[in-house]
Amino acid sequence: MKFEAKIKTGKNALRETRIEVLDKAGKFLVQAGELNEIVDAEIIGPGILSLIIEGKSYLVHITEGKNQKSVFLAGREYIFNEGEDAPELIQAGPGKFEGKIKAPMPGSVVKINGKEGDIIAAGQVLIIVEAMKMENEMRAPVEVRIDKIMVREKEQVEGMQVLMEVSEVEKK
Amino acid sequence: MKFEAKIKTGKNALRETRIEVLDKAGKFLVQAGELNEIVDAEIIGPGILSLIIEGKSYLVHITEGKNQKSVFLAGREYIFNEGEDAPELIQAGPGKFEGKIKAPMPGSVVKINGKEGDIIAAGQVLIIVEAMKMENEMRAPVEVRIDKIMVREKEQVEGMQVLMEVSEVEKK
Amino acid sequence: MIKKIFIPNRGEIAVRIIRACRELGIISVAAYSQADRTSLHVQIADEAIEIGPPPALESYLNIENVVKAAKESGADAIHPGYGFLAENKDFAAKCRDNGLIFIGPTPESMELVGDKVASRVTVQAAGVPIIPGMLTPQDNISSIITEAKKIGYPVLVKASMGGGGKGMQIVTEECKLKECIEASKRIAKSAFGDDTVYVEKYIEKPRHVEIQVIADHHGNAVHLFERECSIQRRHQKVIEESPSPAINEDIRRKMGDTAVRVVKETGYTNAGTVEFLLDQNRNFYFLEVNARVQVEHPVTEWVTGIDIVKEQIRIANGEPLSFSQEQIRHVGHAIETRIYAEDPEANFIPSPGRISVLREPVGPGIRVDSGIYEGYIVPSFYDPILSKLIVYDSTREKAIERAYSALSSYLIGGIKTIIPFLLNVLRHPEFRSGNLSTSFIQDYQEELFSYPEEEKIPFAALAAYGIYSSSARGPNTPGLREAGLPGVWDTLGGWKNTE
Amino acid sequence: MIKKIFIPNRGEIAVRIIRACRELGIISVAAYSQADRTSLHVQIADEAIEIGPPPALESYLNIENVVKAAKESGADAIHPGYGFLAENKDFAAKCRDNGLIFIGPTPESMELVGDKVASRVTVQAAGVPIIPGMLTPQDNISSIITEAKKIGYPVLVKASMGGGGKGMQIVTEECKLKECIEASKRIAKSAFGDDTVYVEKYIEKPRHVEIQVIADHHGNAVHLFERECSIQRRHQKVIEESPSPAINEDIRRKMGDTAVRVVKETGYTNAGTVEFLLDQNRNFYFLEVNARVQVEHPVTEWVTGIDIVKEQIRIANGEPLSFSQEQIRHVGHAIETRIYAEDPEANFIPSPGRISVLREPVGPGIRVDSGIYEGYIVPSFYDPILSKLIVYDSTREKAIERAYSALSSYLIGGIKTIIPFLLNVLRHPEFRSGNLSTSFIQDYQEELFSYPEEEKIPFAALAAYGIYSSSARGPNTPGLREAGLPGVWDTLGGWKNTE
Repeated sequence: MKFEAKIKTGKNALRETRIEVLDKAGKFLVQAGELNEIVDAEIIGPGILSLIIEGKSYLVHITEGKNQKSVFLAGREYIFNEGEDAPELIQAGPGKFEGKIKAPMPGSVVKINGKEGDIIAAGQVLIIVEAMKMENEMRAPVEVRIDKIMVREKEQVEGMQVLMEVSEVEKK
Repeated sequence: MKFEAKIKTGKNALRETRIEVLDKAGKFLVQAGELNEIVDAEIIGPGILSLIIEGKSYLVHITEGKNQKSVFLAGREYIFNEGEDAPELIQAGPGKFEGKIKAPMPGSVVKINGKEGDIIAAGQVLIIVEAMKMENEMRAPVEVRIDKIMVREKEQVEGMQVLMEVSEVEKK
Repeated sequence: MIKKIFIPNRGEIAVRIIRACRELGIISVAAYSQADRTSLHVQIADEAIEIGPPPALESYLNIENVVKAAKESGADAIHPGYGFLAENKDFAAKCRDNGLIFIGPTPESMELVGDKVASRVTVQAAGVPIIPGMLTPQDNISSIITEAKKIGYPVLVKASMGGGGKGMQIVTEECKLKECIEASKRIAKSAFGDDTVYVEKYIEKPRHVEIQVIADHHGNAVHLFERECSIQRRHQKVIEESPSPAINEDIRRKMGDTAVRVVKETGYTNAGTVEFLLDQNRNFYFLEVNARVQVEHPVTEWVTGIDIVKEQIRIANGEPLSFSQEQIRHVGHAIETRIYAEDPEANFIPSPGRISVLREPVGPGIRVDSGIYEGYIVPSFYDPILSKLIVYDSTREKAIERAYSALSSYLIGGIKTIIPFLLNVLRHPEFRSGNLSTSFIQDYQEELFSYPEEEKIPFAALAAYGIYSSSARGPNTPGLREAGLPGVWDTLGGWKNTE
Repeated sequence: MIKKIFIPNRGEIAVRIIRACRELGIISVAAYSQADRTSLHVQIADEAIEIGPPPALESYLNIENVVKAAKESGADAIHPGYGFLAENKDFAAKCRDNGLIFIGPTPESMELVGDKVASRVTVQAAGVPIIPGMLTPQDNISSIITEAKKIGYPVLVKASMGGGGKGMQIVTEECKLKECIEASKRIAKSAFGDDTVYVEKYIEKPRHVEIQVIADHHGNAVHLFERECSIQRRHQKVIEESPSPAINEDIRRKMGDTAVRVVKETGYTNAGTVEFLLDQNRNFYFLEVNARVQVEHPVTEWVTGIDIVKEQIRIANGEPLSFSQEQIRHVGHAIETRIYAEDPEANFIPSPGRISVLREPVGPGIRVDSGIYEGYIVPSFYDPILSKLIVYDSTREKAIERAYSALSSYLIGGIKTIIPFLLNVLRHPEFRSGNLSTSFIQDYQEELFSYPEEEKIPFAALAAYGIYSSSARGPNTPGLREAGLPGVWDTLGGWKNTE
């Protein structure tokens, strides 16, 4: 049995990966880029794999999120996006500014600067979210108008929850 | 919501136990014998429960077997049988002699003394099973005839697997 | 004799204190907020009692609730740990008023040393060198701004109560000061229940070297040598070690003597820490006294062989110190790394959540003080510290190798931790040479924050992802062996079956 | 310089060696049988290579396979651990012939000390006291029976090669001897690949006290003081400690000197252990030399601060010992308890199987050398040792409290372990008083094997069972909170819904 997929690695590189199940239990033929190796893989716990490739031993942990998997290897995390198309690798870290201000982490809203309709200058604090005693200030990247505020002060929020919608103020 | 069951504790004692789910999440009213307590219970891992009863904290681990559950508490194991009738507590340890010689543990058959039809004197070794470098000798409790041998030397066996059937030799 | 100790704290330090109690045959009572019912300290304590809602102000910082619960539990003593109410003089007094032994200094000496401004005045009078800064507390923000102008920028804004760098900020120009003071006050209020702040001169590239002290109620006071805690981010210690690679026997003796003098001048009892800054010319300045057991106490425990938490309990029991200054030895080298639930690749933002997998390092010369377990959901209400890895070996070089090796095998899945960052620090040549300062992380940020490029995904990660995903077609998929585990194969990525 | 070490072993000792390699910057290669693909040592080593089918004779004891795999891996040295081929002179010679550094003594000195009969002859000639017994090996069972008669019953039957009490049996009357010799031969063959056995006088209620020795290739030999290992069941050590509560400085020095004499007489190099029996009058008798790193080496590591495994590697590298006898200090008290997968309530029968839950103790003064992880399936092919808990504190009394506390929090679910039994030993008043002997377990079996009565099920166990079972009606059962875990509620006991 064979499986194949295209995996986007980084911003541009596209890599085709083929997995072939070999006769012996736990053995796979994996082709990715120029490498073509027999991989001895064993599940040793929920989401934990032990791999032996060319005699080298790797302990890998995979966690499954919504439409993505994270592969932890040697202290590093690799995120594989599994959206509509082929799996795509996305960068870890806080989301980009898209008109929606999102909570970078689960926590609680400490302070909201302004109300709907207010204009906030570039660099000024829009909202502060606290988790684990750390205050995270979300600042206006450019001069913006607050279109909608979805949360209240002291409210508990989830990571990546939309807190505010803002729009750029057109320069005359 | 209420549940109740009769639980045999030890050889004779029969104890009725009632569990009532209280309104607050994680709180139960448990009645067993003369005790009637509010139990605060939380699952904190697969089969691991944290209980707080009258201010005392208990860490309990439950494993599920075929028709039984084992409750580990403070370094001790309590086995609850869940056969046809009410749950019944059975003793841990190797099974009693019932005409069937059972493996006391998973391992391999090292030696079989005799063949079907042979008479073996009381106290003589019938079969030796080894696991983890420990040889376990199964001896004839009384003078017996070997009726049936179900395994061969070097064979891997499971714990409680029947190795031999024997019958007591009638005294004249 | 103390028979039952109430612990209004959580996480690794509560677990640490519970262990000491168990070894001493003392009953431990874990206090917990509603967010901590499933926390480790609740499970391992002999007894447990709820003290309020998740926010610390309503539970761990709620003196009323804490004292009431302690009395209900029948405890005769309270060990506050660090943080929360540990350095709150009102709490210490309230304990005493309620007939509870507070395991720590008296409210009076705590008041003196706990107030950073007052303690500076006292020790300066005794000839201890201090950093130029405010010597009287000011509530009024504009007065603080005036003082800052006198001292000269850059200045440091600090919370007068409490420590751990919470609320501390460097301000380089006057126009930023007001905003920083307001933020510091907010944080100080929420962390220590007191919003007094003050400013002092900011010394550039100093080392943070502190002296562990311990004093009984019979007039005996000793020091247990130094710890170097220069590796800090956001004024929060990340890596601590003992001995300091910076000081020689002469400076060590002088700092130790000075620390004991501070203890005697302030009438301090029980365990505490006298913090100093060491400038680039090896001059040391008194910073503050931490009137509690310190997060990094294990490094001192390992090099001296003295169990500081047990000694705290004995002192609270009225027993005299069981050793004299001359009997205390300092052998080998110990390093502590703090494991925070933060994303080192995204400016250390907190990363609460469920720990899906946990493998803690074990073995020779390794100690883990941990407040977590596999399956634990790290709440977002409290400090991001998950655990501490402490290693010991005969030399600093070997201890660094051991720390690196142990951290490499520390597997915490499901949430982000700063382990990759700690590994970068431990392998940095300047760290290895012992060239440390509190601006170390800033000075070498380029190397410290550079992780292997994401674009070059190792073949092993790709293969693991591919095999895992392609096997995820249900329990009967051929190929990957499951070793008798419950089904985890219930999702399918973007894979096509080609055969 | 050694760059890559091949480790033909498994379990906790393989993990221990891999850690030492990592800290020294040496690449580690784990060897594994087909039953050990999922074992911990395979996961944490840098490299891993299969060496044969599950039975040890076809893998870990298969010299051909092991040497072939070692050469294929590109290793330049082999660390054999303990057990398996560790004391096999043919293997050591084969390594040398293949240009592989064997981390242990030379084949020649191993041949001498590895043969218990020959070593007795040698050391007796050097004036070392020995136990009366056979001085020439006998293949013939009837000759052994004749010798036994000469020595006088009770006698001890022992395997000539190897140790760990495997194959050792006390025989009190002649009629049992033949059967015992046959069993010993069978076990010796399967464990060490050699079925030679011998008999010696059985000394009643002795203590087992051993001296750790270490010697380099430059003529330097030192001892690292003693370990007392009297707590044994089935001639297998269960609890070890250092120092021994039985000996004073005078006997300690005499035993140490004697052990170093044994090392010098036998031309022994690298780490080893000279075992003695101490009779009730404090006379000591040479037992044998264990030509390998010992299971219980961590207690010596902790009280002396010397990393024995790393020292082994340095010596194999040709380096001289880094310390002299005078420089070795002995501070505090260390205790090791071995965690076996055996059922202490059913005559210690082995208990292989899946570890459904694992929480290892952590904290101050605690070291765990472990070969297991949560989810691991302990195979039935090898030794039942899962891990070792080693604790350290300033006194024996405190160390016992620490061991007791740590063991109480050691949670291994799914299989039976001897932890309940170890707890019984640690709390026994005679153990606490230090009144030990190798028949300790037998002497106090009534107390040691009595566990709380099953009929008195604690209310907490009943409640846990009841709540767990009654909640087991599917994911929507009200009541028990699940803290976001995958469904475990898929079975139902004999419960009736009454409302």
